[in-house]
Amino acid sequence: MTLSTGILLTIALAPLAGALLAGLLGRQIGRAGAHTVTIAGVALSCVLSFYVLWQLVWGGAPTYNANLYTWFQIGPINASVGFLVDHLTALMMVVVTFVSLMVHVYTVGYMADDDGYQRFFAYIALFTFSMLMLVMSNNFMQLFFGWEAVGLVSYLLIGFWYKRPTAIYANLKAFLVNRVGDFGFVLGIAAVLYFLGTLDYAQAFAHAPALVGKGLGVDGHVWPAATVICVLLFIGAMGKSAQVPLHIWLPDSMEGPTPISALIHAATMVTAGIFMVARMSPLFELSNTALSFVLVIGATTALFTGLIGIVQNDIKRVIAYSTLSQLGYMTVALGVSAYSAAIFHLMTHAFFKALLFLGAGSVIMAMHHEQDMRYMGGLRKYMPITWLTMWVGSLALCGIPPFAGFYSKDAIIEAVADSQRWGSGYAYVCVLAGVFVTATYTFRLMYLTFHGRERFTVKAHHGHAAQDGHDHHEPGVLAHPPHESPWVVTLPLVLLAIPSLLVGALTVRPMLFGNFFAGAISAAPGGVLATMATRFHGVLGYTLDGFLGAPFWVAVAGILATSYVYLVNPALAGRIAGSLGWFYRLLCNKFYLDEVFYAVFARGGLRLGRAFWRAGDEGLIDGAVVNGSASLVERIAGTARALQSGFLYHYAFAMIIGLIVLLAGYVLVGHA
Amino acid sequence: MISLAHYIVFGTVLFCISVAGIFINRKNVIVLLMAIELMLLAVNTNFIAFSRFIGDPAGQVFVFFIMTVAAAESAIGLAILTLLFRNRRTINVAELDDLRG
Amino acid sequence: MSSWPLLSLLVWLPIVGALPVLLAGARRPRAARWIALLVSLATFAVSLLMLHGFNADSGAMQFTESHVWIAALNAHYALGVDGISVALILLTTFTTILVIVGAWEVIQDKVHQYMAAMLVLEALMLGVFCALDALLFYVFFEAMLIPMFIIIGVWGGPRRVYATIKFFIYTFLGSIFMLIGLIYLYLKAGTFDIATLQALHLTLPEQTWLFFAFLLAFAVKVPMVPVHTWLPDAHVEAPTGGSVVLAAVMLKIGGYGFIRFSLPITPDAASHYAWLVIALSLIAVVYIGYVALVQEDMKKLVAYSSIAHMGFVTLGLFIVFALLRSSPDGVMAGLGMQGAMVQMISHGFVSGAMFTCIGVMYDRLHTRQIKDYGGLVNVMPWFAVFMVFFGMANAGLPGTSGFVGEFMVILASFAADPWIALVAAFTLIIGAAYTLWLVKRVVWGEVTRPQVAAMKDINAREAFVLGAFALAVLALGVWPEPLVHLMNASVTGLVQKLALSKV
Amino acid sequence: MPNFNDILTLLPEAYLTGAICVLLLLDAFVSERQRAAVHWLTLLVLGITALLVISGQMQGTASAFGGMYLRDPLAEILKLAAIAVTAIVFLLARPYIEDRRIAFGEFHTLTLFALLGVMLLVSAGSLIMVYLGLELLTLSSYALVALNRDSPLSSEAAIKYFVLGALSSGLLLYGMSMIYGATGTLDLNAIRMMVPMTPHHGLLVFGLVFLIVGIAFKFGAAPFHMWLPDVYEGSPTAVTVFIGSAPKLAAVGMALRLLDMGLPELLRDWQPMLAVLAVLSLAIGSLLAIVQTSLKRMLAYSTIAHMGYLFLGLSAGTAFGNAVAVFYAIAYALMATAAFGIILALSRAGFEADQIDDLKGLNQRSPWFAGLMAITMFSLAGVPPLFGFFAKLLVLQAAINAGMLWLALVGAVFAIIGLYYYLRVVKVMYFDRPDADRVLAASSNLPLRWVLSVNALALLVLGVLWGPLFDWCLRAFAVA
Repeated sequence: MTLSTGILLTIALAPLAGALLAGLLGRQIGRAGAHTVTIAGVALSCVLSFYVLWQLVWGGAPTYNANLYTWFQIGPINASVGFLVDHLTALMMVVVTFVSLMVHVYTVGYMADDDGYQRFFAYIALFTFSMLMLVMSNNFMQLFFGWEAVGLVSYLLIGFWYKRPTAIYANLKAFLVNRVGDFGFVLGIAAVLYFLGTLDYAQAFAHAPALVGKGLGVDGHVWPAATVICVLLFIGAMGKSAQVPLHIWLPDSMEGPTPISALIHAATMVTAGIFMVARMSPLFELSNTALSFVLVIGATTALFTGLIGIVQNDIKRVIAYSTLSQLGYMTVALGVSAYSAAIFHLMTHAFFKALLFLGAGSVIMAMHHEQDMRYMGGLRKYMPITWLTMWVGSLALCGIPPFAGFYSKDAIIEAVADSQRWGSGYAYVCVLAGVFVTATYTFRLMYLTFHGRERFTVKAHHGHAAQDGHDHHEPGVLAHPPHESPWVVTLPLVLLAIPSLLVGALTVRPMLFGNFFAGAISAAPGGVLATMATRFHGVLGYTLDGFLGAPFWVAVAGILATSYVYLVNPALAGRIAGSLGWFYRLLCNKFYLDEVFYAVFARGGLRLGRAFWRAGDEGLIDGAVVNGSASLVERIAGTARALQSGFLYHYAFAMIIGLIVLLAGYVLVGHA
Repeated sequence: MISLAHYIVFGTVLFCISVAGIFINRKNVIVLLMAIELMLLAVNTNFIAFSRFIGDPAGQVFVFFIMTVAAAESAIGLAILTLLFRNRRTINVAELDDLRG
Repeated sequence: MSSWPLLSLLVWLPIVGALPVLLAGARRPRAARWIALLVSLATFAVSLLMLHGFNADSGAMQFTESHVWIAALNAHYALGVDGISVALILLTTFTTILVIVGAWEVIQDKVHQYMAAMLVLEALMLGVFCALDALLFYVFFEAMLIPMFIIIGVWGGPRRVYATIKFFIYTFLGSIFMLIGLIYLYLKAGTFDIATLQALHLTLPEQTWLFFAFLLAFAVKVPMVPVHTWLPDAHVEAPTGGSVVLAAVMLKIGGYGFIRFSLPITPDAASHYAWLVIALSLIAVVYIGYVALVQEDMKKLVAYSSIAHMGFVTLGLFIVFALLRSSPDGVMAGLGMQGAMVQMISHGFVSGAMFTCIGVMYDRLHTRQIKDYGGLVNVMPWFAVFMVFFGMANAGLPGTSGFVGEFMVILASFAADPWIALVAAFTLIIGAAYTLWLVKRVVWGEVTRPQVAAMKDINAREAFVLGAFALAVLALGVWPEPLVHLMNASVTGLVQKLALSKV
Repeated sequence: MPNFNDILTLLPEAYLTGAICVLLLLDAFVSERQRAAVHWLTLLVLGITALLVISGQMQGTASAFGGMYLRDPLAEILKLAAIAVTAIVFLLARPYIEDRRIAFGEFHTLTLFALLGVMLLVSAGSLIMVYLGLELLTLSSYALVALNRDSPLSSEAAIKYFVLGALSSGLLLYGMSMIYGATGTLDLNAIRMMVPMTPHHGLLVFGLVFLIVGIAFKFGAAPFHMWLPDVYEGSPTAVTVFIGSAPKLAAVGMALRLLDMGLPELLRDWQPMLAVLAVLSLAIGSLLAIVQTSLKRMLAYSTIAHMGYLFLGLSAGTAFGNAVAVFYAIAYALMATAAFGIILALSRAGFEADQIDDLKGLNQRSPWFAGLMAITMFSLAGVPPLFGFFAKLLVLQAAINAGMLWLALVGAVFAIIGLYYYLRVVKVMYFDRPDADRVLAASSNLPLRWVLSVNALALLVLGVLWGPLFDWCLRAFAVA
């Protein structure tokens, strides 16, 4: 059996149709109409995606690779829109559509009392379409299409509450920082076309070996072609997947509604970079330099963004920083050529991180859009489902066996340990320390939110109707006590908790050590995963080994420490913070990266622009040259005018002078 | 014996005097008219001298024409002069500068 | 090939149509509007007819007509089109309709003169794209200034006189030297026929000064740094329609001139001094990008962004030589030139739309200062949709036409020299920065000023104009192949011409 | 011995002379009311003269009175152009003359005498004829300038014109005497024969310089231009129209007769002189025009600049260049009549619309005349597709063709400067609001409106169809 173009098209276009309906006819079809059409669309493509995955994995369908239509054709250069659907793609499609569907359903409850209801559904459906185009693409051009399209939707969604100054600042920032990544990405695509002469994946990978020996002479020494391509492409990934130092946009993106944070800024869009690198594995395999670069960047991200997460008080920001950290883990996996591990972690992370975000959203709803954990606490008795599901997510995040996160994360750490690549030592330290950090901020979040004493008060008389907006009330004061969210919210939590619990154990064998990604991902023979595969004896053994591994005990250490601080002796936290003040401040200010970037690029750019404008355009060109010459002419004319004195004898004199000059000229020059 | 050169030099001298008269004189328009007459005389001298020494009468015929035209010219000149005086009550060249710039 | 003179019809229809519009007089503005609209629609129909009859597989001139014009100078009234001109002609006729609709109630004073001027302007621009005779080309090229001069001067803003005279003299300055170059060529070739001039053999010194004569003319028109300063002033003062035509079509005539004159007539000098043009183009992308960033007047901002975008056109055109050196098969060169052409067409739509948007705002609030706006999305949601969309197009987002040309040019220039591509790609950042910052300050946010709160959303007419632009932008962005195919044969032909030296 | 054929050859001039005398008598006897009759009669005379010129030329080139008078295509073109211009002038000037009570008959007869001078000058075959034609033209011009008896400005202009004119003709004569001395003949063809074999080459070129001065003065080329602005401004506009147009044709004829016909051998001597004069005229004309506030004066300076362009063609010294010079002179004459015609059309008794600001908001008041003026200005500025552009194109081409690329470039530069002051007029008409106190009203005189419209629109039409006219000019020099 083979994959049918019709089905694939439907998968991609169904969400788009929903988006267009909800967006353009929003007022006509109303709220119910809007969420019905979009959910229907996404659900359809979700089901079909599962079907496609089934066809590929169990149905033994061959990889689908075909162009739909030619985008432009110049000589041999062809840019088309088409699909490449193999196991990797199918997996991504399933993850994307499933999480997206969950988020759609969840949104029905979360955005219930928002004016932009239809707009919101239109956006997220549009996002699903864009993301699908990205992952299903069979060429670089379309990849960039999806790449930018998801960026656009993310821009729109971060600024969804466009009245908030912070929101419209955050979305501009997000777009521009991503553009810095795209800057490298486009150059990477250009390099691909230059060295490989094609934009099509299959052809490019086929020609990939030809890269060896080619190079780019840059002032003196020659860069290997593969390195150039891969580094440039990875810069794109750094933007999209928020790797240091281009990570600064992601925390701010939490200005968007929580479902978005779950869908775009945790589960799917931010993993596009990871997906892209895995997709390009045939190219990356050719350049150790590039992979080391990837490795170091990833490791740095994994550890340091995690550290920041420890000191955050906004529940969403904690999860955001944990996302950054986890993305770092995936990147590290890529860096040691454990692409499958990266994708594996991408999948598990998608589930439990979406779960955490949606859970946080549910908490936020209960707290009347209060996001500061310092005003929470003891919520578990108000909202048990949320509490339980979030625990599942947290344990998965910490990589506690047998939760899903354990398999993926542990594999990554092990891979790093085995890797001989330059920088793997540094990376190993980072990821291991990262485990401690992860455990710390995760449990801190859970304790502050659900355990300990309640740090909020309920004032019923407090005019609820008066609150037009959500977040104008004084902190820690609720109009009425928190309560569990409606089923549309809790259902997705439950549905996401299940995979967070199980998916790892179920799929670790085929994905990591099997040949699930055969053909899609090519790691050089003798790669780390291969060696790990030799040690692999069944899921159960693997799981039990986990309890003996270093990462587990590091995590436990973190857990114990956190538990002591936040459950037994809450005062300690403040003292620790005080004792290493400079470090604390450093973390609170996110290593001052935002400030530096803002000063240098934003304000510096403006100052530069003003300088150019005043000095260059207005001063030099217009002032000096253009108007200058004009006024010069005027002045000359003014003086010349005096010659026309009006006196006859001057006129006569002028004539005589002219005569004499001509005569003199004749006498001097002579008649040649 | 007076050679052609003498005549030419004489003519040239006359010519220069008249030219000088035109742009050195700052007083009276009448003097300008006289200077112009003088200039025509210089030209006539040249023509007659040349025609005499070349032995071609055409030059002298030209002179007659020039003299006739000169007469008409000064007639018009004087007419304009009177007009000027009637309009401005002066024929002082130094005051004729309403048109300038 | 139609036997009857389709192109003459195309060129003269608007001029003839302008007469009844003028005769309608100041008394009957409605008549003037309707006649003008009908004429522009008819012209558009004719251009579609031309497109229908055009054979895109041949790079040759088609629909050619030629009649002796001035026997003494062996100058001909010769018209003809290839793929490149067809594309630009369609752009012109399409934009004119929208301009006329856009001016419908906006222009209240001397409507008949405005509409007539627009039609005459259209005719002259079409003439430029059709002319196969250098003298004829020059006549159209220059005559075009007169109606634009009037349009800016009569219906323009407060500093319109300075702006319009600056515009006229600037452009005249450029073209007069081109005229001398043309005369020189005529004396060598004995004809003004462009094809013959392109085949003419010229020594390198000759080519060099001719090249600079042409460069001056077209660089002013495009405009390239540093002869661009007329554009912001002209745009700021011009009425919306004027700005739209100026940005959408007039600037393209500069690029068209490069393609018709500079490149083929003086290929060796062009390749010799390509580095100069490329450098200027890159300066345009970066320097002008920064200048645009700090503009407080919306029209000035978009005007500067036009300069930056046209930088890609010149870059794409002159990168060709380096590409021909590196890969003689000319594939990459073709890509670069195609990119330049697509960029021209796309910029026509996008900048036209941007100026229309600004016009829509200006008609309501009568200010172009960014600080006077803010939070438009609250009061004008539909307008906000268009504004954001065109903003994204201006920032070169894939899926909009703005992306295609830049993408092609960057791809091509990387093959020539990665550093060029590096600088060029900087537009992704700076372009997004100034456009989206504008959008942020104008569209998003709370409504702060009461005047803004009172603004009405776009009416049907404005929706039509913006919608038409949006469709064009989207269509071109999602499926550029038809356009590329239309121009491919001509572009390939030109690239092959450039491959061989003349000296 | 002069025979009857000579008279026949001379018929147009002879007829015109007779007609003028008749008109003089008529004017003396007719009453105020029958003026119109004289006016139309004058136009009739012009028509007949034109016919005579054409019919005469049909019998081919000829010469009369021992080569003193020539009938050739060049003379024909210039005469017909001059006649046409004069007719235009009469039609444009009439209301103006009548409003201001300027002596009606004198205006017509003097103008006709001037025309006669032009005709004699352009067909002169000998230095004597050149001088006589020139004097006939200038003497009547002096009188014309002074025609407005009560205007101090007119009389001042007249006296300046007179003195300087007399000076220049004195210089011209002096030059002629030198030529005569060097070649021993007054006949231009004979002079051409003699030039190579004369021993007194120095004397010859010495005289040449004086001739050039005389020619330059007639053109109003710098630095012999000083009279021109004052005379244009001072004389009644009706007269300015004439002085601004027809004499330029005469000047071209004179220059071609003297330089091209008489002294072609000295091309290498007079070409640089003309080039220098051209540059000076371009510079002074363009620059000083910028700072003028009086429209008449501005046009005067623009005339100087245009004469600079004309010299570009003349200095080429080729047949093509000469044809171009003639073409340019005709083109300029047409543009001048149109430009001054607008002033006439807008002037009324007691109000001269001769300041640039007088045109403020003309487009509101009378769009038609504003349009005509705009066409004229753009044509003067040399913007295609108008007549003036092609004239410029041709002179530039002639200059480049003669290997004077630098001169063409200078011309180009000053074209840009020139553009500015023409644009200023358009700006005033279209972009400025009209002043309340100055109420502009276009004259209601129908002939004037029609002639003016035809004249201005001709600049547009000829801009497209100037080929035949130029071919005609080329044929006059036996090329093409």
